[in-house]
Amino acid sequence: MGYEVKLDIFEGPLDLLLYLIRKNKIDIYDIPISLITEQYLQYLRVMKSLSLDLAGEYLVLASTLVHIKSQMLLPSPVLEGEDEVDPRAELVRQLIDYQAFKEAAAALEGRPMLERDLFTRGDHTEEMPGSEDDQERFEEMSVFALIEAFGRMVARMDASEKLQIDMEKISLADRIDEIMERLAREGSLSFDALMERQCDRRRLIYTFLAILEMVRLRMIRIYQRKPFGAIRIVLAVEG
Amino acid sequence: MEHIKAIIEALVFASESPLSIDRIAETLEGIDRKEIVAVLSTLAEEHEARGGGFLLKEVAQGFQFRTRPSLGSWIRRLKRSKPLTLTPAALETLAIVAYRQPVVKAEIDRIRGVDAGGPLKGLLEKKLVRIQGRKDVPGRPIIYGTTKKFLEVFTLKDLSELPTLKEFKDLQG
Amino acid sequence: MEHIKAIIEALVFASESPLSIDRIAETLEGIDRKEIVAVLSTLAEEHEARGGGFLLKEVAQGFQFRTRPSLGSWIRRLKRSKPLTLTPAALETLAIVAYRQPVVKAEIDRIRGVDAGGPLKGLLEKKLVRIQGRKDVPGRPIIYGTTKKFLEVFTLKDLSELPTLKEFKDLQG
Repeated sequence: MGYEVKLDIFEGPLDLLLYLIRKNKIDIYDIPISLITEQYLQYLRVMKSLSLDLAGEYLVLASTLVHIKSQMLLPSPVLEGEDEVDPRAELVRQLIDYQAFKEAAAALEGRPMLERDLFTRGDHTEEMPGSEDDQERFEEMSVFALIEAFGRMVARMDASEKLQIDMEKISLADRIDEIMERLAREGSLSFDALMERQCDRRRLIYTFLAILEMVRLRMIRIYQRKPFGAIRIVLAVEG
Repeated sequence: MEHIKAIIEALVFASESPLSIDRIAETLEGIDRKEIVAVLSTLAEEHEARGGGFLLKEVAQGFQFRTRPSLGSWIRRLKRSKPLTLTPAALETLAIVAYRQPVVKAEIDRIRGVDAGGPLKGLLEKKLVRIQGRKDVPGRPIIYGTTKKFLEVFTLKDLSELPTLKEFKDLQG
Repeated sequence: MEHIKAIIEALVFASESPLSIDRIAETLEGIDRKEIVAVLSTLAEEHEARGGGFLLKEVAQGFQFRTRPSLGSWIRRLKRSKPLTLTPAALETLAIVAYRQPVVKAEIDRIRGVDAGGPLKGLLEKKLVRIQGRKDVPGRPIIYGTTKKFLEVFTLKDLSELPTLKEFKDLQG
């Protein structure tokens, strides 16, 4: 076989396998596993000898192929009333799936593409600025842009003050938001009522942490008229 | 009627992104949506027949003037720009997101047999793919989908215009 | 000749600023400037005669398609309903509020390294950010957080759907 094919022309182990199947003109539903495994492993050896970085996925598929090969050598005990399962079936399904998406990708690329085959009007200098009032609609916006912007800023910061951002902080913000909204609506809340509504334990903990955080930030005040009496929460904001 | 046609043409022309029938209707209060649709299709036909440098196309649930696809190389020469290119990995990842959306990264990795992190990030940066939310399963993985820009770039009216995925393809030959 | 006309029309249409005859000549090597001038004037006449929504006009620096002046009021109406976009500064500010809320302005300024007053005001007006209260420290600074509208615009069910920095970094691998 020709080794002129470079590793980087394959998009992954499945792509390499499809290439071998096409090259050998093999029926995908009846893959001669021994032959294909041998050729696949040979490719990996060549890649290794060329000191090409092999993605771990290539080795995973190699072991899958070897495993299928060994299964096919063993006479499988067929249970009564059950069809014999072809050890290759799962791999074949995966290959067919992947092949379908490869074709879909090629079809996409074949479409007239903006900024490649066609262009929109370039000159918008003529336009008058729109007024900024009562605009309600937004362009489609992606949260990726947000995390990207945030990530950029974090990257700019000194290592000593890297921001910690995790799910805890966010869950906390959610609960604070909820409590603030209820306070705005109802004026004051009883601590018990706030905690009672929380059926799940995680939420209960975050609600409690949120109250502590809000007290720390002086966003709310907490009153208790007598020992063991009802605890009331009110907004600390004036006006 | 002639006047309405000129107004609608000017509106589509002046808009920086594909202009929806809704926004045209909103701007021309009192004009029936059916009439707007009729005018737009007449305009599209007229521009096609004119044989000029640009055409009126329906894309991403709106209308937009775009240069004739066969003239792309001339405009690239003018702009001295490299054509928008997507690597095979990015295209495969994009195809999976387009057809399987909403989809999690693990599913894309599984179908392609390799980690899709790099291509996925590139697609997010190019705004062809967006984060749609999180899946309600343990670990709450992020789910991905395509954007309006995806429709614009590939000249699609909407997702239903994507050709059906081939179920079976003979690999021989 | 017909083909040259379509190409020149497409070039003027796609150009980011009024297109000069020199640039056209440069792009279409071997075509005589006189021919280019002739094509441009034919095109201008044709568009005038067509009575459509836009015209080909010669301006100081070159040629440019412009909407018919008499339709200006309609275009202004359209632009008023233009969907909002966020400037990079607004997006950065919004990212900090989203991820660090409840947060005070001094903290946003510190992270961005510049005064966030302008962007913050814009975000408040756009109802993406709201005042959540005041911090009870000297000066009683205002505490900011995101709104329900913020969740709607970014199609999030709640704040816990925001991607984390770790997930963002994992994509870069």
